[in-house]
Amino acid sequence: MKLFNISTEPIDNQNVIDQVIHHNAGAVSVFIGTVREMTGDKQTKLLEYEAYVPMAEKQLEKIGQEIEEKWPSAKTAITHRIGTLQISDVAVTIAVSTPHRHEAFEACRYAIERIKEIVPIWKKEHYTDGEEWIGNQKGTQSYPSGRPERVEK
Amino acid sequence: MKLFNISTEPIDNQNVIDQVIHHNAGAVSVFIGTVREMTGDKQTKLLEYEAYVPMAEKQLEKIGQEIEEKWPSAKTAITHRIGTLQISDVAVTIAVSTPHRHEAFEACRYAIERIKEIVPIWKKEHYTDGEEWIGNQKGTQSYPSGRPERVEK
Amino acid sequence: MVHILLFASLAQQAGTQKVSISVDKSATVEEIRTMLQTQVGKLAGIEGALVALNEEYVELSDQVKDGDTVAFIPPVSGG
Amino acid sequence: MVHILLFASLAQQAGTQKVSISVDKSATVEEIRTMLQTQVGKLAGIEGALVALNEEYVELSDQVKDGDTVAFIPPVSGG
Repeated sequence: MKLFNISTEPIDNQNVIDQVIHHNAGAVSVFIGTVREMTGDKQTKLLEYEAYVPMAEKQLEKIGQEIEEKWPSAKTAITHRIGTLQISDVAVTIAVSTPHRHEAFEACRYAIERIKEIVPIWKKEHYTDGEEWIGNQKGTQSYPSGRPERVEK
Repeated sequence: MKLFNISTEPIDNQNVIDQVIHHNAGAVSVFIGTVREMTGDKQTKLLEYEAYVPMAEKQLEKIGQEIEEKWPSAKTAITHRIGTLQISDVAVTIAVSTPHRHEAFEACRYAIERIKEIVPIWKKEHYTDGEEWIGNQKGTQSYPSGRPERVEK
Repeated sequence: MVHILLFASLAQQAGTQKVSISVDKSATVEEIRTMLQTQVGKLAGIEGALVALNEEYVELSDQVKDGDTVAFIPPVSGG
Repeated sequence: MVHILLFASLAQQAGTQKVSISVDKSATVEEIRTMLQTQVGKLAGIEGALVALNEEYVELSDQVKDGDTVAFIPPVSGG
Protein backbone atom coordinates (compact mmCIF):
# COMPACT_ATOMS: atom_id res chain seq x y z
CA MET A 1 0.00 0.00 0.00
CA LYS A 2 1.14 3.51 -0.77
CA LEU A 3 1.90 6.03 2.00
CA PHE A 4 0.20 8.79 -0.03
CA ASN A 5 -2.79 7.47 -1.81
CA ILE A 6 -5.88 8.62 -3.73
CA SER A 7 -8.33 5.75 -3.72
CA THR A 8 -11.71 4.95 -5.19
CA GLU A 9 -12.24 2.29 -2.51
CA PRO A 10 -13.52 2.77 1.06
CA ILE A 11 -10.64 3.69 3.37
CA ASP A 12 -9.42 1.17 5.93
CA ASN A 13 -8.25 3.41 8.79
CA GLN A 14 -6.14 0.69 10.38
CA ASN A 15 -4.19 0.21 7.13
CA VAL A 16 -3.24 3.88 7.19
CA ILE A 17 -2.32 3.72 10.89
CA ASP A 18 -0.21 0.56 10.44
CA GLN A 19 2.03 2.36 8.00
CA VAL A 20 3.28 4.86 10.61
CA ILE A 21 3.63 2.63 13.68
CA HIS A 22 7.21 1.67 14.44
CA HIS A 23 9.40 0.91 17.44
CA ASN A 24 10.30 4.50 18.26
CA ALA A 25 6.85 5.95 17.79
CA GLY A 26 5.09 6.63 21.08
CA ALA A 27 2.19 8.67 19.75
CA VAL A 28 0.03 8.50 16.65
CA SER A 29 -2.37 11.31 15.83
CA VAL A 30 -5.01 10.28 13.32
CA PHE A 31 -7.43 12.57 11.58
CA ILE A 32 -10.49 11.12 9.88
CA GLY A 33 -12.71 13.35 7.79
CA THR A 34 -16.23 11.99 7.41
CA VAL A 35 -19.25 13.14 5.40
CA ARG A 36 -21.45 15.30 7.64
CA GLU A 37 -25.17 15.55 7.01
CA MET A 38 -25.88 19.13 8.10
CA THR A 39 -23.88 22.27 7.23
CA GLY A 40 -25.77 25.21 8.65
CA ASP A 41 -29.31 24.61 7.41
CA LYS A 42 -28.19 22.71 4.31
CA GLN A 43 -28.77 18.97 4.32
CA THR A 44 -26.29 16.86 2.37
CA LYS A 45 -27.56 13.75 0.58
CA LEU A 46 -24.20 12.63 -0.77
CA LEU A 47 -20.85 13.98 -1.89
CA GLU A 48 -18.74 13.50 -4.97
CA TYR A 49 -14.98 13.93 -4.82
CA GLU A 50 -12.90 14.40 -7.93
CA ALA A 51 -9.10 14.61 -8.05
CA TYR A 52 -6.27 15.23 -10.43
CA VAL A 53 -4.98 11.89 -9.24
CA PRO A 54 -1.27 11.78 -10.13
CA MET A 55 -0.72 15.38 -9.04
CA ALA A 56 -2.80 14.94 -5.89
CA GLU A 57 -0.64 12.00 -4.82
CA LYS A 58 2.49 14.04 -5.49
CA GLN A 59 1.10 16.90 -3.40
CA LEU A 60 0.23 14.55 -0.53
CA GLU A 61 3.79 13.28 -0.69
CA LYS A 62 5.01 16.88 -0.60
CA ILE A 63 2.99 17.42 2.59
CA GLY A 64 4.72 14.36 4.07
CA GLN A 65 8.09 15.89 3.17
CA GLU A 66 7.14 19.24 4.71
CA ILE A 67 6.18 17.42 7.91
CA GLU A 68 9.50 15.58 8.02
CA GLU A 69 11.31 18.89 7.64
CA LYS A 70 9.35 20.48 10.50
CA TRP A 71 9.21 17.40 12.77
CA PRO A 72 12.18 15.25 11.71
CA SER A 73 11.11 12.10 13.56
CA ALA A 74 7.55 12.16 12.22
CA LYS A 75 6.22 9.53 9.85
CA THR A 76 3.11 10.33 7.80
CA ALA A 77 0.55 8.37 5.76
CA ILE A 78 -2.48 9.86 4.01
CA THR A 79 -5.28 8.28 1.99
CA HIS A 80 -8.00 10.40 0.37
CA ARG A 81 -11.00 8.74 -1.19
CA ILE A 82 -12.68 9.97 -4.39
CA GLY A 83 -15.97 9.13 -6.08
CA THR A 84 -19.42 9.12 -4.52
CA LEU A 85 -19.59 9.13 -0.70
CA GLN A 86 -22.58 8.72 1.57
CA ILE A 87 -23.21 10.33 4.97
CA SER A 88 -20.61 9.12 7.54
CA ASP A 89 -18.29 7.68 4.89
CA VAL A 90 -14.61 8.41 5.43
CA ALA A 91 -13.24 10.92 2.91
CA VAL A 92 -9.70 11.22 4.26
CA THR A 93 -7.51 9.49 6.82
CA ILE A 94 -4.23 10.99 7.99
CA ALA A 95 -1.90 9.25 10.43
CA VAL A 96 1.25 10.83 11.84
CA SER A 97 3.51 9.10 14.35
CA THR A 98 6.17 10.79 16.47
CA PRO A 99 8.06 9.82 19.63
CA HIS A 100 5.97 12.23 21.78
CA ARG A 101 2.37 13.34 21.58
CA HIS A 102 2.59 17.11 21.09
CA GLU A 103 4.41 16.79 17.77
CA ALA A 104 1.95 14.14 16.55
CA PHE A 105 -1.05 16.43 17.09
CA GLU A 106 0.67 19.44 15.54
CA ALA A 107 1.90 17.56 12.49
CA CYS A 108 -1.46 15.89 11.88
CA ARG A 109 -3.23 19.20 12.09
CA TYR A 110 -0.71 20.70 9.70
CA ALA A 111 -1.43 17.89 7.24
CA ILE A 112 -5.17 18.49 7.05
CA GLU A 113 -4.71 22.26 6.68
CA ARG A 114 -2.25 21.73 3.83
CA ILE A 115 -4.57 19.26 2.11
CA LYS A 116 -7.18 22.01 1.99
CA GLU A 117 -4.63 24.37 0.43
CA ILE A 118 -2.52 22.55 -2.13
CA VAL A 119 -3.97 19.16 -3.07
CA PRO A 120 -6.04 19.14 -6.29
CA ILE A 121 -9.19 17.47 -4.97
CA TRP A 122 -12.68 18.91 -5.35
CA LYS A 123 -15.89 18.21 -3.53
CA LYS A 124 -19.35 18.51 -5.02
CA GLU A 125 -22.12 18.73 -2.44
CA HIS A 126 -25.42 17.16 -3.37
CA TYR A 127 -27.87 18.88 -1.05
CA THR A 128 -31.53 18.00 -0.72
CA ASP A 129 -32.22 21.23 -2.65
CA GLY A 130 -29.48 21.35 -5.28
CA GLU A 131 -25.82 20.74 -5.90
CA GLU A 132 -22.66 22.79 -5.85
CA TRP A 133 -18.91 22.43 -6.36
CA ILE A 134 -17.22 23.59 -3.19
CA GLY A 135 -14.12 25.68 -3.61
CA ASN A 136 -11.45 26.85 -1.30
CA GLN A 137 -12.40 25.88 2.19
CA LYS A 138 -9.65 28.12 3.52
CA GLY A 139 -11.99 31.04 3.04
CA THR A 140 -10.55 33.20 0.28
CA GLN A 141 -12.57 33.33 -2.91
CA SER A 142 -9.68 33.02 -5.31
CA TYR A 143 -5.92 33.24 -5.38
CA PRO A 144 -5.31 36.85 -6.50
CA SER A 145 -1.60 36.34 -6.98
CA GLY A 146 -2.17 33.35 -9.21
CA ARG A 147 -1.22 30.79 -6.57
CA PRO A 148 -2.37 29.95 -3.06
CA GLU A 149 -0.45 31.16 -0.09
CA ARG A 150 2.53 28.95 0.60
CA VAL A 151 2.12 26.91 -2.57
CA GLU A 152 5.59 26.41 -3.97
CA LYS A 153 6.58 25.37 -7.42
CA MET B 1 -18.60 -2.32 23.83
CA LYS B 2 -18.18 0.36 26.44
CA LEU B 3 -17.37 3.95 25.51
CA PHE B 4 -14.93 4.18 28.42
CA ASN B 5 -13.08 0.97 28.85
CA ILE B 6 -10.10 -0.53 30.66
CA SER B 7 -9.18 -3.72 28.85
CA THR B 8 -6.71 -6.56 29.25
CA GLU B 9 -7.06 -7.37 25.55
CA PRO B 10 -5.25 -5.74 22.59
CA ILE B 11 -7.11 -2.60 21.49
CA ASP B 12 -8.96 -2.59 18.18
CA ASN B 13 -8.63 1.04 17.06
CA GLN B 14 -11.50 0.79 14.60
CA ASN B 15 -13.86 -0.37 17.35
CA VAL B 16 -13.08 2.77 19.32
CA ILE B 17 -13.48 4.96 16.22
CA ASP B 18 -16.79 3.34 15.27
CA GLN B 19 -18.32 4.41 18.55
CA VAL B 20 -17.97 8.13 17.78
CA ILE B 21 -18.86 8.24 14.09
CA HIS B 22 -22.37 9.51 13.43
CA HIS B 23 -24.27 11.45 10.77
CA ASN B 24 -23.36 14.91 12.05
CA ALA B 25 -19.72 14.20 12.75
CA GLY B 26 -17.43 15.65 10.10
CA ALA B 27 -14.12 15.17 11.88
CA VAL B 28 -12.68 12.49 14.11
CA SER B 29 -9.42 13.07 15.94
CA VAL B 30 -7.86 9.85 17.19
CA PHE B 31 -4.92 9.58 19.55
CA ILE B 32 -3.08 6.28 19.83
CA GLY B 33 -0.40 5.87 22.47
CA THR B 34 2.08 3.11 21.61
CA VAL B 35 4.98 1.58 23.52
CA ARG B 36 8.18 3.34 22.46
CA GLU B 37 11.52 1.58 22.63
CA MET B 38 13.88 4.45 23.47
CA THR B 39 13.37 7.18 26.09
CA GLY B 40 16.54 9.24 26.16
CA ASP B 41 19.25 6.58 26.44
CA LYS B 42 17.00 4.08 28.23
CA GLN B 43 15.86 1.08 26.22
CA THR B 44 12.47 -0.36 27.10
CA LYS B 45 11.99 -4.13 26.85
CA LEU B 46 8.34 -4.14 27.84
CA LEU B 47 5.79 -2.26 29.94
CA GLU B 48 3.32 -3.27 32.56
CA TYR B 49 0.19 -1.22 33.13
CA GLU B 50 -1.88 -1.56 36.28
CA ALA B 51 -5.18 0.20 37.00
CA TYR B 52 -7.72 0.66 39.72
CA VAL B 53 -10.18 -0.59 37.13
CA PRO B 54 -13.65 0.52 38.30
CA MET B 55 -12.42 3.95 39.34
CA ALA B 56 -10.32 4.33 36.18
CA GLU B 57 -13.38 3.69 34.02
CA LYS B 58 -15.35 6.24 36.05
CA GLN B 59 -12.58 8.80 35.56
CA LEU B 60 -12.47 8.16 31.82
CA GLU B 61 -16.21 8.72 31.75
CA LYS B 62 -15.69 11.94 33.70
CA ILE B 63 -13.24 13.09 31.01
CA GLY B 64 -15.93 12.37 28.43
CA GLN B 65 -18.35 14.53 30.40
CA GLU B 66 -15.82 17.35 30.72
CA ILE B 67 -15.36 17.25 26.93
CA GLU B 68 -19.11 17.42 26.33
CA GLU B 69 -19.28 20.45 28.59
CA LYS B 70 -16.48 22.22 26.74
CA TRP B 71 -17.41 21.06 23.22
CA PRO B 72 -21.14 20.26 23.38
CA SER B 73 -21.35 18.43 20.05
CA ALA B 74 -18.33 16.21 20.75
CA LYS B 75 -18.61 12.48 21.22
CA THR B 76 -15.77 10.62 22.96
CA ALA B 77 -14.64 7.01 23.35
CA ILE B 78 -11.52 5.87 25.20
CA THR B 79 -10.00 2.44 25.72
CA HIS B 80 -6.88 1.93 27.83
CA ARG B 81 -5.15 -1.41 27.90
CA ILE B 82 -3.56 -2.87 31.02
CA GLY B 83 -1.23 -5.82 31.60
CA THR B 84 2.05 -6.55 29.82
CA LEU B 85 2.69 -4.65 26.58
CA GLN B 86 5.48 -5.11 24.05
CA ILE B 87 7.19 -2.46 21.92
CA SER B 88 4.69 -0.87 19.46
CA ASP B 89 1.65 -2.28 21.27
CA VAL B 90 -1.21 0.18 21.66
CA ALA B 91 -1.67 1.33 25.28
CA VAL B 92 -4.48 3.80 24.76
CA THR B 93 -6.83 4.82 21.97
CA ILE B 94 -8.94 7.98 22.19
CA ALA B 95 -11.45 8.99 19.53
CA VAL B 96 -13.37 12.26 19.54
CA SER B 97 -15.80 13.29 16.83
CA THR B 98 -17.14 16.79 16.25
CA PRO B 99 -18.83 18.56 13.34
CA HIS B 100 -15.63 20.49 12.51
CA ARG B 101 -11.97 19.62 12.77
CA HIS B 102 -10.58 22.23 15.16
CA GLU B 103 -12.76 21.07 18.04
CA ALA B 104 -11.90 17.43 17.38
CA PHE B 105 -8.17 18.06 17.71
CA GLU B 106 -8.58 20.23 20.79
CA ALA B 107 -10.89 17.82 22.57
CA CYS B 108 -8.72 14.80 21.79
CA ARG B 109 -5.65 16.57 23.09
CA TYR B 110 -7.56 17.55 26.20
CA ALA B 111 -8.49 13.90 26.77
CA ILE B 112 -4.92 12.59 26.72
CA GLU B 113 -3.72 15.37 29.05
CA ARG B 114 -6.54 14.60 31.51
CA ILE B 115 -5.79 10.87 31.41
CA LYS B 116 -2.27 11.66 32.58
CA GLU B 117 -3.70 13.74 35.44
CA ILE B 118 -6.72 12.00 36.94
CA VAL B 119 -7.04 8.38 35.80
CA PRO B 120 -5.66 5.79 38.25
CA ILE B 121 -3.42 3.85 35.87
CA TRP B 122 0.27 3.19 36.47
CA LYS B 123 3.05 2.18 34.15
CA LYS B 124 6.05 0.09 35.11
CA GLU B 125 8.94 0.37 32.68
CA HIS B 126 11.07 -2.72 32.22
CA TYR B 127 14.31 -1.35 30.81
CA THR B 128 17.19 -3.44 29.60
CA ASP B 129 18.96 -2.39 32.82
CA GLY B 130 16.25 -2.45 35.48
CA GLU B 131 12.66 -1.60 36.15
CA GLU B 132 10.74 1.33 37.59
CA TRP B 133 7.20 2.46 38.35
CA ILE B 134 6.66 5.72 36.49
CA GLY B 135 4.76 8.41 38.36
CA ASN B 136 3.21 11.62 37.33
CA GLN B 137 4.08 12.30 33.74
CA LYS B 138 2.80 15.86 34.15
CA GLY B 139 6.11 16.70 35.79
CA THR B 140 5.40 17.49 39.41
CA GLN B 141 6.86 15.02 41.88
CA SER B 142 3.83 14.80 44.14
CA TYR B 143 0.59 16.58 44.84
CA PRO B 144 1.49 18.86 47.76
CA SER B 145 -2.08 19.87 48.40
CA GLY B 146 -3.19 16.28 48.60
CA ARG B 147 -4.81 16.25 45.17
CA PRO B 148 -3.70 16.93 41.64
CA GLU B 149 -4.43 20.22 40.02
CA ARG B 150 -7.96 20.30 38.69
CA VAL B 151 -8.95 16.98 40.25
CA GLU B 152 -12.42 17.46 41.63
CA LYS B 153 -14.29 15.36 44.12
CA MET C 1 -0.48 19.43 -29.19
CA VAL C 2 -0.91 20.80 -25.69
CA HIS C 3 -3.14 18.69 -23.44
CA ILE C 4 -5.43 20.67 -21.21
CA LEU C 5 -7.13 19.21 -18.13
CA LEU C 6 -10.20 20.77 -16.53
CA PHE C 7 -11.76 19.90 -13.19
CA ALA C 8 -14.85 20.50 -11.08
CA SER C 9 -16.86 23.55 -12.17
CA LEU C 10 -14.50 24.24 -15.09
CA ALA C 11 -15.01 20.74 -16.52
CA GLN C 12 -18.73 21.06 -15.93
CA GLN C 13 -18.91 24.33 -17.90
CA ALA C 14 -16.71 23.05 -20.72
CA GLY C 15 -18.62 19.79 -20.88
CA THR C 16 -15.34 17.89 -20.92
CA GLN C 17 -12.30 17.18 -18.76
CA LYS C 18 -9.78 17.10 -21.61
CA VAL C 19 -9.12 19.51 -24.43
CA SER C 20 -6.24 19.41 -26.88
CA ILE C 21 -4.93 22.53 -28.58
CA SER C 22 -2.33 22.69 -31.29
CA VAL C 23 0.28 25.38 -30.73
CA ASP C 24 2.53 26.40 -33.60
CA LYS C 25 5.20 27.97 -31.43
CA SER C 26 5.75 28.17 -27.71
CA ALA C 27 3.01 29.96 -25.79
CA THR C 28 2.62 31.17 -22.20
CA VAL C 29 0.17 29.61 -19.76
CA GLU C 30 -1.89 32.77 -20.04
CA GLU C 31 -2.04 32.49 -23.84
CA ILE C 32 -3.13 28.85 -23.53
CA ARG C 33 -5.88 29.95 -21.18
CA THR C 34 -7.15 32.40 -23.80
CA MET C 35 -6.91 29.84 -26.62
CA LEU C 36 -8.80 27.31 -24.50
CA GLN C 37 -11.70 29.70 -24.05
CA THR C 38 -11.74 30.53 -27.73
CA GLN C 39 -12.26 26.82 -28.32
CA VAL C 40 -14.73 25.83 -25.54
CA GLY C 41 -16.28 29.15 -24.59
CA LYS C 42 -15.85 31.45 -21.61
CA LEU C 43 -15.18 29.55 -18.37
CA ALA C 44 -16.36 31.45 -15.30
CA GLY C 45 -13.83 31.31 -12.50
CA ILE C 46 -10.84 30.25 -14.57
CA GLU C 47 -9.01 33.46 -13.60
CA GLY C 48 -9.12 32.23 -10.01
CA ALA C 49 -7.73 28.83 -10.91
CA LEU C 50 -4.13 27.84 -10.35
CA VAL C 51 -2.26 26.29 -13.22
CA ALA C 52 -0.17 23.15 -13.13
CA LEU C 53 2.23 22.35 -15.93
CA ASN C 54 3.07 18.64 -16.05
CA GLU C 55 1.75 18.25 -12.49
CA GLU C 56 3.66 21.15 -10.93
CA TYR C 57 2.21 24.54 -10.05
CA VAL C 58 3.49 27.30 -12.36
CA GLU C 59 2.97 30.99 -13.05
CA LEU C 60 0.85 32.46 -15.83
CA SER C 61 4.01 33.69 -17.54
CA ASP C 62 5.63 30.23 -17.77
CA GLN C 63 6.19 28.77 -21.23
CA VAL C 64 4.23 25.81 -22.54
CA LYS C 65 5.61 23.61 -25.29
CA ASP C 66 4.29 20.88 -27.57
CA GLY C 67 3.42 17.71 -25.62
CA ASP C 68 2.94 19.48 -22.27
CA THR C 69 -0.07 18.95 -20.02
CA VAL C 70 -1.65 22.09 -18.60
CA ALA C 71 -4.17 21.63 -15.78
CA PHE C 72 -6.45 24.39 -14.53
CA ILE C 73 -6.97 23.88 -10.81
CA PRO C 74 -9.98 25.72 -9.36
CA PRO C 75 -9.85 26.41 -5.60
CA VAL C 76 -9.47 22.98 -4.02
CA SER C 77 -11.87 21.46 -1.50
CA GLY C 78 -10.44 18.14 -0.37
CA GLY C 79 -10.31 16.93 3.20
CA MET D 1 -13.60 -3.42 58.48
CA VAL D 2 -12.13 -0.79 56.17
CA HIS D 3 -10.75 -2.16 52.91
CA ILE D 4 -7.54 -0.56 51.75
CA LEU D 5 -6.27 -0.78 48.16
CA LEU D 6 -2.65 -0.16 47.21
CA PHE D 7 -1.20 0.24 43.73
CA ALA D 8 2.10 0.41 41.87
CA SER D 9 5.07 1.19 44.12
CA LEU D 10 2.90 1.21 47.25
CA ALA D 11 1.61 -2.32 46.56
CA GLN D 12 5.12 -3.42 45.73
CA GLN D 13 6.47 -2.14 49.05
CA ALA D 14 3.58 -3.56 51.07
CA GLY D 15 3.82 -6.89 49.27
CA THR D 16 0.05 -6.84 48.75
CA GLN D 17 -2.67 -4.87 46.98
CA LYS D 18 -5.32 -5.31 49.66
CA VAL D 19 -5.23 -4.72 53.40
CA SER D 20 -8.18 -4.81 55.80
CA ILE D 21 -8.19 -2.80 59.00
CA SER D 22 -10.81 -2.94 61.72
CA VAL D 23 -11.89 0.45 62.97
CA ASP D 24 -13.84 0.70 66.23
CA LYS D 25 -15.19 4.13 65.53
CA SER D 26 -15.07 6.47 62.58
CA ALA D 27 -11.59 7.58 61.53
CA THR D 28 -10.20 10.15 59.09
CA VAL D 29 -8.39 9.19 55.90
CA GLU D 30 -5.21 10.45 57.51
CA GLU D 31 -5.68 8.20 60.53
CA ILE D 32 -6.30 5.22 58.24
CA ARG D 33 -3.03 6.02 56.50
CA THR D 34 -1.20 5.89 59.81
CA MET D 35 -2.92 2.66 60.89
CA LEU D 36 -2.08 1.07 57.54
CA GLN D 37 1.61 1.77 58.01
CA THR D 38 1.52 0.43 61.57
CA GLN D 39 0.27 -2.81 60.04
CA VAL D 40 2.40 -3.18 56.88
CA GLY D 41 5.36 -0.93 57.62
CA LYS D 42 6.40 2.47 56.34
CA LEU D 43 5.43 3.08 52.70
CA ALA D 44 7.73 5.54 50.92
CA GLY D 45 5.80 8.01 48.83
CA ILE D 46 2.39 7.47 50.42
CA GLU D 47 2.30 11.13 51.51
CA GLY D 48 2.37 12.07 47.82
CA ALA D 49 -0.51 9.73 46.99
CA LEU D 50 -4.06 10.88 46.46
CA VAL D 51 -6.78 9.10 48.34
CA ALA D 52 -10.01 7.76 46.89
CA LEU D 53 -12.90 6.78 49.17
CA ASN D 54 -15.30 4.39 47.44
CA GLU D 55 -13.79 5.37 44.06
CA GLU D 56 -14.00 9.14 44.49
CA TYR D 57 -11.08 11.42 45.32
CA VAL D 58 -11.33 12.81 48.88
CA GLU D 59 -9.33 14.93 51.32
CA LEU D 60 -7.17 13.62 54.16
CA SER D 61 -9.66 15.03 56.65
CA ASP D 62 -12.65 13.10 55.26
CA GLN D 63 -14.28 10.49 57.48
CA VAL D 64 -14.03 6.76 56.77
CA LYS D 65 -16.59 4.35 58.16
CA ASP D 66 -16.94 0.59 58.46
CA GLY D 67 -17.31 -1.09 55.05
CA ASP D 68 -15.64 1.71 53.11
CA THR D 69 -12.90 1.17 50.53
CA VAL D 70 -9.91 3.49 50.77
CA ALA D 71 -7.49 3.52 47.82
CA PHE D 72 -4.08 5.17 47.89
CA ILE D 73 -3.36 6.51 44.42
CA PRO D 74 0.30 7.26 43.76
CA PRO D 75 1.00 9.75 40.96
CA VAL D 76 -0.62 8.26 37.89
CA SER D 77 1.19 7.39 34.65
CA GLY D 78 -1.39 6.16 32.18
CA GLY D 79 -1.54 7.18 28.55
